[in-house]
Amino acid sequence: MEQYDRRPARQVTVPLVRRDSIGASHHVLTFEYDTPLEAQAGQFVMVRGTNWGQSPFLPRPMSLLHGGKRPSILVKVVGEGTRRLANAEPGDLFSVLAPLGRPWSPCSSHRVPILVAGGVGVCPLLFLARTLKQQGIRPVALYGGRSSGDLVLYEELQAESDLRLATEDGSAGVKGKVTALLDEALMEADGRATVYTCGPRAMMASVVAAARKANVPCEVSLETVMACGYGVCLGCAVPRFDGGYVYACSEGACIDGRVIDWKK
Amino acid sequence: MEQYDRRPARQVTVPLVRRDSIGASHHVLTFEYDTPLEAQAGQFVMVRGTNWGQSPFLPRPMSLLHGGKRPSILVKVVGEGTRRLANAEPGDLFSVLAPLGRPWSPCSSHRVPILVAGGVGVCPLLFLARTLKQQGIRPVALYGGRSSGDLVLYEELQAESDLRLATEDGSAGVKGKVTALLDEALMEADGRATVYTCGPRAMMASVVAAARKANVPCEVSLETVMACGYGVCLGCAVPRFDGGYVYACSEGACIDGRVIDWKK
Amino acid sequence: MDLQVKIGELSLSNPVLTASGTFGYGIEFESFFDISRLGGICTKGLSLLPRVGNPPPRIRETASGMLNAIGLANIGVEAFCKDKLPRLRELGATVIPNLYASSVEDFIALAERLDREEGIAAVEVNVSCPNVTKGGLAFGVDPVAAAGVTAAVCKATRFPVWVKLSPEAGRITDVACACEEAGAQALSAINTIRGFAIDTETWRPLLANRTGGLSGPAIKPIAVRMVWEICQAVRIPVIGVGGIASAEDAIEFMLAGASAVQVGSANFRDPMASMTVLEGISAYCERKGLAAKDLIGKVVLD
Amino acid sequence: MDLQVKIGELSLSNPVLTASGTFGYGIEFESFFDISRLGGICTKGLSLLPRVGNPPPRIRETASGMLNAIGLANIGVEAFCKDKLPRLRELGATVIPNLYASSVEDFIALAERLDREEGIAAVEVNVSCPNVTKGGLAFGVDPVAAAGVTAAVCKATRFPVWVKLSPEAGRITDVACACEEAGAQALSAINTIRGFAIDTETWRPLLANRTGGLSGPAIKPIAVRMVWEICQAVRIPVIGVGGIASAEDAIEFMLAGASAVQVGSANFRDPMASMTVLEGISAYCERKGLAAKDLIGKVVLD
Ligand SMILES: Cc1cc2nc3c(=O)[nH]c(=O)nc-3n(C[C@H](O)[C@H](O)[C@H](O)COP(=O)(O)OP(=O)(O)OC[C@H]3O[C@@H](n4cnc5c(N)ncnc54)[C@H](O)[C@@H]3O)c2cc1C
Ligand SMILES: Cc1cc2nc3c(=O)[nH]c(=O)nc-3n(C[C@H](O)[C@H](O)[C@H](O)COP(=O)(O)OP(=O)(O)OC[C@H]3O[C@@H](n4cnc5c(N)ncnc54)[C@H](O)[C@@H]3O)c2cc1C
Ligand SMILES: Cc1cc2nc3c(=O)[nH]c(=O)nc-3n(C[C@H](O)[C@H](O)[C@H](O)COP(=O)(O)O)c2cc1C
Ligand SMILES: Cc1cc2nc3c(=O)[nH]c(=O)nc-3n(C[C@H](O)[C@H](O)[C@H](O)COP(=O)(O)O)c2cc1C
Ligand code: FES
Ligand code: FES
Repeated sequence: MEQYDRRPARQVTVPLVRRDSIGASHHVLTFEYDTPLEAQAGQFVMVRGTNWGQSPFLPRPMSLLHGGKRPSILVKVVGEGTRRLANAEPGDLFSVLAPLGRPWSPCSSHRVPILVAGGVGVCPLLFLARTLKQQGIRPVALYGGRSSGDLVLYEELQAESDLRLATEDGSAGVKGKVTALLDEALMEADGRATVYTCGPRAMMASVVAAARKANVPCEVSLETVMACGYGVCLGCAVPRFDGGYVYACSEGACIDGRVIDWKK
Repeated sequence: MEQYDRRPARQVTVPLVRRDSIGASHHVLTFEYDTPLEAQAGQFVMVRGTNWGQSPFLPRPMSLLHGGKRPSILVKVVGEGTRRLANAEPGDLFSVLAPLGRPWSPCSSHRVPILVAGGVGVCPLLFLARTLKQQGIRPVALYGGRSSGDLVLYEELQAESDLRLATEDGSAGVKGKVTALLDEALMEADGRATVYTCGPRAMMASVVAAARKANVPCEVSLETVMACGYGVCLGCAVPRFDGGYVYACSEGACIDGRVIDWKK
Repeated sequence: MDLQVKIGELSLSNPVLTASGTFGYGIEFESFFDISRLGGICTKGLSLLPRVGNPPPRIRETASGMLNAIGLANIGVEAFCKDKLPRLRELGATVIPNLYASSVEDFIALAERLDREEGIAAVEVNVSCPNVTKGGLAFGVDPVAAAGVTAAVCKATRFPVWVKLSPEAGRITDVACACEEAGAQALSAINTIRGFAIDTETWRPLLANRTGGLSGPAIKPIAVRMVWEICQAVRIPVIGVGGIASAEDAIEFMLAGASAVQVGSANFRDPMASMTVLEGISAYCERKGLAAKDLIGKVVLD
Repeated sequence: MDLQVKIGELSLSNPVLTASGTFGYGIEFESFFDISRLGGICTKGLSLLPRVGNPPPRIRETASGMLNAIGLANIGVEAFCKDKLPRLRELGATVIPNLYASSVEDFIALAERLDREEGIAAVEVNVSCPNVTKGGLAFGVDPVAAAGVTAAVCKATRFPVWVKLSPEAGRITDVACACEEAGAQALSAINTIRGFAIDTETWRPLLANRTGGLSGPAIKPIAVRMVWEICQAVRIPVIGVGGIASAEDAIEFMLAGASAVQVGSANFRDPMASMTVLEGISAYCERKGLAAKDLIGKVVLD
């Protein structure tokens, strides 16, 4: 199962050193490590404020934008935990467990990486684009959202990729779903693509279906509720095509899209 | 029971506008009201951060240093709730229920008010000293603590009173307990004193006993655990001399010291 | 907005009540809001004679909740009828006296005394107080004893009888069914769950009574589960209580099957809590285009 | 620091264990700390055959706690013995397999299978899982059934048998006494308490299994109370579990009578949680000049 070189996760208490707020609901948080966090694209952290007291009880899973001395995450506010993260100030301390999960598989050199992002699903893909760039590969990136406001960090992604946007209201890029862009990109790649996708479940399901039709590999990054993030609570089960379950935190987050039962 | 003119308490959401930290463990918090808080010396607030989430569950009782447009409290950090109060930043919002409790009784004009404070028990007494000053009365104030660091806000109290200090380690004022100063002050007043006291239970018990011996009235401000602060949880019971209980939030906080069973 | 709900033959203007022991005798809230706006007020538990209650400390905060061992301190039924009820009537409140006794005879006497009064919507029989040495829990964990008290009170009063159930019965549905058969018009669930806390420095219990009842958001999932189970077992209305602090909490109980809810410990943290819940339910129903009663039992199980 | 405690004839290096279902098979923690430092490791519940567990969502956070309905997903006893136990032995861990079955026969088969292995300190019989349709709770709420399972397992193995009790028995002390008489060497208390949570937008249960077990700091006061009650009722050691997240929490259980404790959900929020608890107890004992066993049952009641 584990063909990649996984570094053991470390639990550290680190300060927030920067909060860059992009509108009210999106915030890039940057932490400062003593010894660099060696993480690979597609890996995530479990993060919890040391001042959260007894509630929220659990840490929150967040994809890494990059590792290093100052790793960062992008937080979208959807509930109490993300609200607390968004309200944090530089200097506040956080427990961070990282790096976690299976990273993206490498893209073989004779294939074009196509990155398909929906909303905050952009995070692990931005990390991937940065990694590919270091390898001298410039991926195609497709990024969709309801409107232009959802396309956070698109400039950062653009710097690393041939980026194409889609919005449902047409406020940026083509009007429609990001999956429409995918058919075109797959055509261009002419059977020599590898697709990487992260976003809403329905979007990922279509992406996996399109990749299957084009007969190219497709990895997805799973999002589920998680209690532990490191394989012991068994809470992050995702239905598998054969009736069993995969565990998103340990067998994922990044996993072959065909393994998942997308109808469940 | 209620001979004083009590304003109904109001529940408001107000911002913190100032936090003055006196060392690591004492913090004066000032809130900003739209319409002034009409409070009397000896009254208190129940205060809770709107961002505390589900835990700590309850608000915390805190004596008012004064009312008005910008009422303030002094918080000593002893646990989770006071720690959160101490970490608050200007702009943070708080639910405040005030004014609560029975204030100090007025001091009759032919008596000398003697204020006996221990530790953060100084708060309701500082408010009292300020009120007396407005009435042209300069009280005697006795203020004790373990060491000089415990005597927070003593300059403020000094401005309004003839202040005498006592510390157990002798680092400020006379060496010993504040109750030693009381005998002297009672002697000076020659039977025409009214004593007001707030501090640790053992201290208040001695003060009440000394006042009784000198045959002068003595009011105490009760400190107990409180859930509601306005008379409905019945959690703040304090044993009464006759076997029943008084409720610190509604029959106190300020109450005739002889009503309390100090042996319990 | 149609917020009306029915508890047996009794019609309440809305499903938001306040829980016994967390709202005093109701009059304490006069200066905070118009208490006639509440669906109903369950009073502090009343006994035949006044009770001073347990020695302090009586309360202790815990993670997302609190322990209490008040010991049913109350002014007694006589003082309630004389000093509180007339004012509650004047204010137009919907009053549900909560009754506590340590024997069936005393329960009967209490019910008979209240039966002589006007302006009472129902009585709530507390067979589930964990903080008294006699009665209380003993009735609530035994279906036969609970039914006995229920039948006796029903006979002693013309008012509808609600029974407040204990979460500590091994099978709460057995007690629920027994009370239904004995004539209860509605069931309130749940009372607090006994807990214990010890000071690790002094090694002493943090409550003088040693154990106390746990309430607050901490117990909400347990309370919702029990309400759901009871609703499947009985046909009479169930009133949900346990950890309600927001409209969403209340709606969760109603979806699970509760016909109404009681706001308890949340009143301590905010005297306006019950109004916040009421306004939230009203806004929710408006947004969804629903009447409050359309929520009852509508959890989707597939 | 003398941290040693005895659970029957078994001596543990210290009183801090990890709770079943919250520590995997132990090996997952190898990279976090030296797992031989733990007083013991209760494994994820093992069944005769592997189980895939319940459909998702399986977990949900609640106020100061969480609901889970994992459904005893596990690799089965055979794979445990083959793939996990040898490594646990190598690492020097004190291993307590946690057993789940839906019939007495299967419990016996499980115990017999483990009896063929070395490196097992005790077995913990789970008669209290709330998230499976058969077995689980049915055994745990009935003293006779619980005693039956206990006696059968005791007969099938040479290892000490611990029984993990359910908080949902009406009288947990009755079940405790029945298990003691049937031969249990120790009792673990408590398992999770069933709760229910509903999404107020979709009206669906938040867990696919509908109900789930509540754990975490929210339930700590209830767990301490039950441990205290059980300790008064039995003479065998009791192992406290429920909401422990700090050394103070653990000490509270020990003062209430627990001879050892298990750290559960707190492992999820911090894989080092059990070590933090252990180091805290050690520091506390050092400061007080006490051995860990001196804390057991020392709550001051007067
Ligand atoms: C591997 C992984 C990587 C993630 N990366 C990011 C990221 O980079 N940026 C980001 O903003 N979010 C990310 N998420 C989602 C994020 O973890 C959740 O939004 C967060 O946990 C919600 O916490 P809350 O307390 O604010 O919301 P809650 O109050 O717990 O819930 C609010 C809503 O969010 C849903 N929700 C809760 N937890 C999750 C979850 N784990 N996944 C999906 N939905 C959830 C709930 O069902 C509910 O509808 C990631 C999740 C996973 C599993
Ligand atoms: C009428 C009144 C006025 C008060 N005025 C002030 C004030 O002006 N400044 C100030 O710093 N404090 C004041 N207090 C005390 C303050 O309310 C408590 O220190 C605070 O509630 C503790 O909260 P916590 O969460 O930090 O501590 P917790 O974690 O709840 O407890 C920490 C320790 O403090 C004790 N404690 C908890 N609540 C109280 C309480 N209400 N009274 C006494 N001890 C308690 C606990 O038993 C425990 O030992 C006042 C209390 C009352 C009743
Ligand atoms: C301080 C306090 C006193 C209570 N007194 C009573 C009582 O007298 N009679 C009763 O039936 N329930 C009493 N209860 C239980 C509540 O009515 C309610 O059932 C319980 O607290 C759970 O609801 P909550 O979590 O919303 O508080 C009391 C609860 C508290 C916290
Ligand atoms: C996700 C999860 C899985 C659990 N699985 C088991 C199990 O397999 N067997 C068992 O006896 N207890 C199981 N438990 C119960 C715990 O061992 C423990 O008794 C309970 O969670 C209370 O402790 P806590 O509050 O510290 O978590 C599980 C608990 C959780 C949260
Ligand atoms: S999140 Fe705990 S096992 Fe995956
Ligand atoms: S604090 Fe609630 S009655 Fe006094």
